Amino acid sequence: MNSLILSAFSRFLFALMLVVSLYILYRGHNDPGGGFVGGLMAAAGFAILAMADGVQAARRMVRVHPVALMGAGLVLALLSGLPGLVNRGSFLAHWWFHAGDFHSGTALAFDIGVYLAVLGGILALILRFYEEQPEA
Amino acid sequence: MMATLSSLFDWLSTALILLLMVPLGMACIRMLNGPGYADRFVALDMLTGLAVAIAALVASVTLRREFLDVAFGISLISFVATCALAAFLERKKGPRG
Amino acid sequence: MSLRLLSPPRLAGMAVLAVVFLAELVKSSVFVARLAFARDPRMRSGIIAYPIALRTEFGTAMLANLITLTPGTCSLHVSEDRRTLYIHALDITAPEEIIAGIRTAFEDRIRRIEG
Amino acid sequence: MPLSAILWISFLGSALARPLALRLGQRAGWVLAILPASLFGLLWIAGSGLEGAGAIVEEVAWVPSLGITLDLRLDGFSRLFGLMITGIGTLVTIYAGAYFADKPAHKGASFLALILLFMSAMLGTVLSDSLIGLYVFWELTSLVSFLLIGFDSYKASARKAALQSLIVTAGGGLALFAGILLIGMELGSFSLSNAMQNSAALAASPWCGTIMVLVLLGAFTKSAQVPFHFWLPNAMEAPTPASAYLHSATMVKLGVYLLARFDLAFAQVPAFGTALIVFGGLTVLVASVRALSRTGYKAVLAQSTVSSLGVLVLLIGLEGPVAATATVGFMLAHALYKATLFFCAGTAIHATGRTSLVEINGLRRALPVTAVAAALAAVAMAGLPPTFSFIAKEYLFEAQLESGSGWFALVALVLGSAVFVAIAGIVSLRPFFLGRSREGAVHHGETPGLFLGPAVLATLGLLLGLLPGLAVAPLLGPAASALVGQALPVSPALWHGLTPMLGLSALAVLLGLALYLLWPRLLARLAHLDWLDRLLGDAGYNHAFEGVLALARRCTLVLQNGDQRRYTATVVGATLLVTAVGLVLAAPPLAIDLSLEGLRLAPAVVVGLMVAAGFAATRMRSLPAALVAVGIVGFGSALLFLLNGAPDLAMTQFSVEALLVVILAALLLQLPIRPPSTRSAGERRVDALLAGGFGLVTFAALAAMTAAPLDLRLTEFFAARSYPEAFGRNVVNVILVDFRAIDTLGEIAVVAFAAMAVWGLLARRAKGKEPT
Amino acid sequence: MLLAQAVLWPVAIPLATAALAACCWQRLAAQRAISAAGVLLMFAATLLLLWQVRAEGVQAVQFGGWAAPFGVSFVADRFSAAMAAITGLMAFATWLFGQADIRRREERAGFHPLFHGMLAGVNGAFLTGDIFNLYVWFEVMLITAMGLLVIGRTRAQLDGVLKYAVLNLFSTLIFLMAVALLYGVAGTLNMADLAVVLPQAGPSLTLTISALLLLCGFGIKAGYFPLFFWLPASYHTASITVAAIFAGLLTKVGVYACFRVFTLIFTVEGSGLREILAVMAACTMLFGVFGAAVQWDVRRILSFHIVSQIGYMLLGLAVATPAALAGGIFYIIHHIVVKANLFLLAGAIHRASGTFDLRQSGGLMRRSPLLAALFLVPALSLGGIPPLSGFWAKFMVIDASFRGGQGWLAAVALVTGILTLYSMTKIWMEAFWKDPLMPRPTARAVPAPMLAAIALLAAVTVAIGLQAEPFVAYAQSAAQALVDPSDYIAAVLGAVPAEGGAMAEPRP
Amino acid sequence: MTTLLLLLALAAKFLGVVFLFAAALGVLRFADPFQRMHAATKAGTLGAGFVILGVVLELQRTDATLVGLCAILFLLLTIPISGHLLGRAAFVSGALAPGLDDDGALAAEIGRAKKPLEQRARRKP
Amino acid sequence: MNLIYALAIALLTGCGVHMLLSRHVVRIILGVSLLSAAVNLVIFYSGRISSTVPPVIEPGSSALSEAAANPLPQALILTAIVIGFALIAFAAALALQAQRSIGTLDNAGLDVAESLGTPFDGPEKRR
Repeated sequence: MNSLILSAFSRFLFALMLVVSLYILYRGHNDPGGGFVGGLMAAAGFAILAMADGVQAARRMVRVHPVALMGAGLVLALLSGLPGLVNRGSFLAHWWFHAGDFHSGTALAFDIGVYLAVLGGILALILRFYEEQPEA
Repeated sequence: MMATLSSLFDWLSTALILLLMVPLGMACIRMLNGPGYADRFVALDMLTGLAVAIAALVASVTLRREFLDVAFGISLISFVATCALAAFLERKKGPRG
Repeated sequence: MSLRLLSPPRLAGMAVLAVVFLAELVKSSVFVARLAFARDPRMRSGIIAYPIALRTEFGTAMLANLITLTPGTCSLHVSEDRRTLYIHALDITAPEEIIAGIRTAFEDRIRRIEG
Repeated sequence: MPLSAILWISFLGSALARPLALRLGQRAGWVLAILPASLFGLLWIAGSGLEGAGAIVEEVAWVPSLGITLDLRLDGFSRLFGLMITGIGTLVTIYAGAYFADKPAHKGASFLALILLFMSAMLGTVLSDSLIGLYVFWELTSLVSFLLIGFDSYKASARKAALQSLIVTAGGGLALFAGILLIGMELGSFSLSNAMQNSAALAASPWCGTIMVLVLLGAFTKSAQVPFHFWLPNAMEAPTPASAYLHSATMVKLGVYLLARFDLAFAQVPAFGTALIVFGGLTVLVASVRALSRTGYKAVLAQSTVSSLGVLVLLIGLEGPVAATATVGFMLAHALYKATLFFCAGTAIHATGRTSLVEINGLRRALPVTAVAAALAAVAMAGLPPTFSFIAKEYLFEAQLESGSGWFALVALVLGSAVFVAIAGIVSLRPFFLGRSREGAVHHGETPGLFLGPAVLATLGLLLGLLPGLAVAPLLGPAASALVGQALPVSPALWHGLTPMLGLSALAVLLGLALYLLWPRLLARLAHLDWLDRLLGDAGYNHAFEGVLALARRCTLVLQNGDQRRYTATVVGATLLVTAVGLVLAAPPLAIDLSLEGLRLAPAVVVGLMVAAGFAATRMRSLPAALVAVGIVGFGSALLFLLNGAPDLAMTQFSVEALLVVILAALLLQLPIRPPSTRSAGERRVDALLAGGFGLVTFAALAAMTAAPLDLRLTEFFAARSYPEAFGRNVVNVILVDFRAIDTLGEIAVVAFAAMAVWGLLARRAKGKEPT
Repeated sequence: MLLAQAVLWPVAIPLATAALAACCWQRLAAQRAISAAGVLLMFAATLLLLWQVRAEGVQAVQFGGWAAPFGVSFVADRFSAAMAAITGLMAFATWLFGQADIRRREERAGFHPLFHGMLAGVNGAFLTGDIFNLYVWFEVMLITAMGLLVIGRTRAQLDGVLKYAVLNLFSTLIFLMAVALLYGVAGTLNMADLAVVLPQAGPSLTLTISALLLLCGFGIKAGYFPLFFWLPASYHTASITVAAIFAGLLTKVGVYACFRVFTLIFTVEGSGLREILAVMAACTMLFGVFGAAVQWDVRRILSFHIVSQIGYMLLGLAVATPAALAGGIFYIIHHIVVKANLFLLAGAIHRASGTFDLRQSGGLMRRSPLLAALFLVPALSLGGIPPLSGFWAKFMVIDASFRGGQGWLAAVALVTGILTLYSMTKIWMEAFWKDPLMPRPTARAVPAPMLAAIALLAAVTVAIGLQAEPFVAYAQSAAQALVDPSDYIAAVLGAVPAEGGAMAEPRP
Repeated sequence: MTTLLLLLALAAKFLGVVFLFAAALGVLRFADPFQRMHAATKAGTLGAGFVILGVVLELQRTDATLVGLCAILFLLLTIPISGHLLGRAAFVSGALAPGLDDDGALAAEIGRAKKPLEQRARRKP
Repeated sequence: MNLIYALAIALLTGCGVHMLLSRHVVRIILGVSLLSAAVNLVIFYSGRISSTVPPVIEPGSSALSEAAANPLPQALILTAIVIGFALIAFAAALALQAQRSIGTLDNAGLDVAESLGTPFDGPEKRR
């Protein structure tokens, strides 16, 4: 779609969605959201980019191979279970870091893994589906 | 006074949600009846606004912010679907291509 | 969207634009709503070619968006050379008025922001 | 020497046979014959101390958890069998070595290895006391005979015969297997000797009849009794040494062996004996007729083997100790002469390259030793003195007369004997002594390897007849004793005086002579009787076989017909059927909770819209329209989540719905979007019915579910622990990343793998510009 | 840690392998190395688990340290440990075979990550103790299986996998629905907990429907009659390495799930399930072998045989005595090895004769006698010829059905046996004995890794056959544990300090 | 003050619902997809915006306000673009437009299919 | 209310199955998506639909209020939604590739796989 109006806004929307997706990812543990929705949101950002400026443009924005991205996400999610295995003797027993009312820990790493895997996965899907279309 | 008022507001919000079911139904009729794909897609796009409104109203009924977050999410992501549908409509040439 | 756009006069211009835009939006919605509730919602609509005087791509897109949210108009397409904006108008009894309205309400203001 | 050692030697020897034979080349037959010969010696020594019904027993554990042993047992009967197997095995090995001398080395080597394996398997069968062990070796013989029959695998007829023999014998083996399992179940052990001693318990079992039928099936198929008599003659497709071994000595006699063993176990079941007499007699008659209507050398011999087997089965069915003696006697006699005749036939065919008796004439000069052996064997086959066969035949008639089991058996035996006489003439006089050999008809002369076997066996037949007491009594006595389970005095002699048996013998000989003289005319007459061949041949088997295959084809054609809709409809229908039947059988209480209590209008409207959209989706032909309708359903469920306190779900559902639209729109972009329906009106009705049924099941399940309150232990735990222990306020998310994080791990794995699969699937092929 | 978490590794290792392989998406050499390491490690891990279970009984771990009904548990009793170990063996054998069979194009399409993903899914399904988690692993298995099925992207594969997808998606959906119904009645998802709770809940319409839907859902996965259509429609299109591991493992996961659910959560006894299972088993055996008898493509014959053999395993469940279950378990183990090996052999036959179509192949007896000898082992084992593994499997199952008073089932099993033997001899006669109609240019020598993999599995078959005792005893004790799952339940619900006590205090 | 705010909130919500109602009515009653699109985008956006505004006023919490305003912003940002995209797509795909009098030479610029897609798809391939 | 939910879910399941029984792959995919939406609702229903309060612990409190909706089914549905999405996306890719390489998506024309080495030729035509 060579729509000037869309492509003028696509970068902006993309950046916005990426930021929002990170926000949703981060606060997922306490509010609705989380890695999955965050990943979807980010992927949607890429989808907009792909539809506005073509698949190659979106592809260039990722820099990493989308499959490798989701591989990394899976690895991260798996790794996040290891500290618990070492410390607590139980896989995926999360390890926490506390600062007053602020809690963070491997659960967040796990969620980031989810985020990356979903982002990579959906991205791969969208790139493939929109790749070979006859141009308008 | 505040209590009755707030319960009244609650009730009103519920009623408003119910009221929103009417436009929802109308949009659905348009979606199911067509007649053209463009009509269906326009109506589907209309649902975004409705969903946002319903989410917001649910937030006001339950007095929970979480639902507002949903409205926020919907407003952003449903745009992609509309884009895709428009792209479909625009690029689809004939029965095959 | 460069930092250049964030100088104080421009920000002021943008604020004015936003207010005008919101007002137009309300007007437009009321207009559509009235039509929707009208007994006979049939009307003559058509597409108007609007000559653009803006230079930047972002400005043009902004204009197009603003037009879409204003009474009875919706931008459909910007020509390849970015000189013409095609607008769908709900009611085309007076296309010149529409063009003039857009020019004064939005385009001039955007041009000012563009600098 | 433990019995297991004998088996070990045998199997190891046969395993080594092929490489050894390849290295030895021409002499392979002679060298490898050492194995069976030494086994013969070992068995002779091992059993020499046996007296009466005594036995050597060796316990070998195998699978104690299932109560299965590999116990071995050597008594007179199995010793006789073992000696026959190894003795004839020795000669067959030597003969085979010579027979394959001019063929490619690897063929001969493979054949020798198979023959030795075959021998080992048979040895195992007769030495087993465990019924399971017996079955194991039994099937092994079927299998090796399959390989032997199909040895010349380039011939379609050989393959067909091999398959036929395998189907029949292994199929019968499965029946036997079932019988054995039932015996094990009823008697609590798989021991053969235990079964033989517990005939009363067996007879009292409700499964007795079934067991009997199954055992009979197993034995009859192996021993080619009517109605399974057809496979054995076809099995002569095997190279001649194998035929000699297969037919004469042993493998087919395993069925007889089994019946003889079970004769004691079924001692208290009169139907057993009757069945044996009837089927044995029928087999004799059928095989006799068929033997006279063949012209192929081996074919005639094969049919006569079937006939002999019928005689043996009949004998086992007869009552009385003489029958036992007759059985073992005839078995030995038959083995001796039939192997000889097969060797001779093989040599003759090998020499002339012809197979029809009509075409083979006057080989006396070309193959002198063979001719003499054939003559001796023929005399034995005709049951004339002074051969051992004569003694056997006397016993045979005596057994018949003693048991007094009616005219049928008598007629069958006399007719059978008469045909033996005729065939003896046909297979030895005509080819070797009558007529004149055509010039250059003999390609290969006889070599020591080729004539040693027949010569030894024929001589043995004569020797044992002349000096019966020398070797026969110590061999046959224990064998017969073992059969009846008590010591039995056996004193065979050539001359018993003028007895009714002698009269019957004379009658049979006269009849046989007449048949022999009439044979050419008879042959011409019988050759025209197609129906007879069809009736008595393997047409029945072929029909059954083709019938089963046709049934299989039809079933497969109906079931697996390539139509996706049919598959899905069947699966859905089956699910419904299973559910319906299960509900009827289980008959659970019908506590149903259906109420409009707590009605909220907004969700109700949403739900109504969803259903409307669902119905619309099923009716829409156009795919984008259906996509929109399905989109409404997804959207509606998101709204439902929204209205029922599930913000996370609503958000996810909305997002997923949007992305689904993105992907499906891309899909639709590249497809025809208004495909014509290929469902017929009838199919639509069926589909509607299935869909309705499925909906009904769902409804029933849901309606009954809420009748009882939900146990909220898990929810309460999560509610209480989420914040204090997992530091998250959003309980759903805490469940996802902490309480049930492994689910989420699996879930993202699914997404990742789906994406990977799609990435590979939709990659462009070799266009170069694709960034991989 | 290594030992205490023995249940974890058979799933975690392949999953990590798949993830790492995905990270190196564009570097095939790295993927190969990772894959090799992953296979070996996983095999070792499954053997470790087997050893551990034999030594110390049922092993259970709780993910996240949350006590049993609240968190998700992985449990390995003797049955599941054996299944995991056999998965390890299969992975190793097919990997070995794949060294000579997998093409670069397939590797580029993601063979390695998908392969390990499937292994993770299979092992996860074997080891999980939570019914919803079982659903998740089923899905991992399904998606990777579909990905592997179309890895060559041929037209036949696309067609086959479409059918595969539709029926299996239906299967997972009704499975999920059944899980939901179970939760709605019992309020718990942990299988051990369900085993405790359900008897107290008493019978209800929902529970019965849930059980029946589970049966059908697993039945589709396992290929029961009349739910098997996807299997003969798709398996023969897959590349041989993939088809072999599918044939060995995937349907067995469905069978395993049936065994687990219908011994632990539901009982076959008295709920009408026995009759249904018995009829299903009989029809599965018969119609499967019917299909096999008429086909000409080696892979299709073998595919139909999978169905047929599933019937025997189901028979074990239908009779449901300890002996019958032991027979079923033994059968599963035997069949995985044998059927995978037969598929590998089909690949070797294809390599050596250039075709899968029996009508066109031939002459392999002369060209490759070693292959012929290797073929005989699994083929005869499948036909139940003693003393190979299949004989014991059939022995146990048929004996148990006689003793369980289901003589007619035994009869069907025996008749099926003849037809099984027939279709195996058909392959033997057409591919090995017969002379080929014409020499095919595509025929090549069979590479060593292929033969090595085949020989390995054949050796296992022979070993099980000749030394059946340890296997039989193991199957019997595994079956005993199925009949009396108190150890299983105790290991899941009782072994962990009550309600995640270790978790109560956050670490400083 | 609070009561006033609450009443204001109520008014805003009500107004929003009315706008949404009008939008849906427009989508239902207007003659062609372009006109319907006007209703959907304008009245829909405004309606949703007013409702959010009302809820923000009602909840009176900073985080809620922030989120609500963001949501309104997103709506204002995305809905015109989607309206534009849908309108243009409808035009290009040749959607039936009985209410459209004059195509203002747009067809010459981007082309317009002779028949709407649903009819083109109907033809047998 | 239970009646309405149960009825609606049952009807949706029926619609899903009906579409699943179609011969056209895309319609089957849509059917799967319909059916999985219905199954998700079954899960939701099995957790008892009774509350509108989201299962989020409010600031200041450390435990979820009694009135909140049951979080467990929600977590399960989340997993199920995602898995369903992945599977449907894969199925769509399959359909796309099948269209590209076989040229049809109607199962009446899809029999490439089962015609391999089929024993049924000549008079015994399939179907």
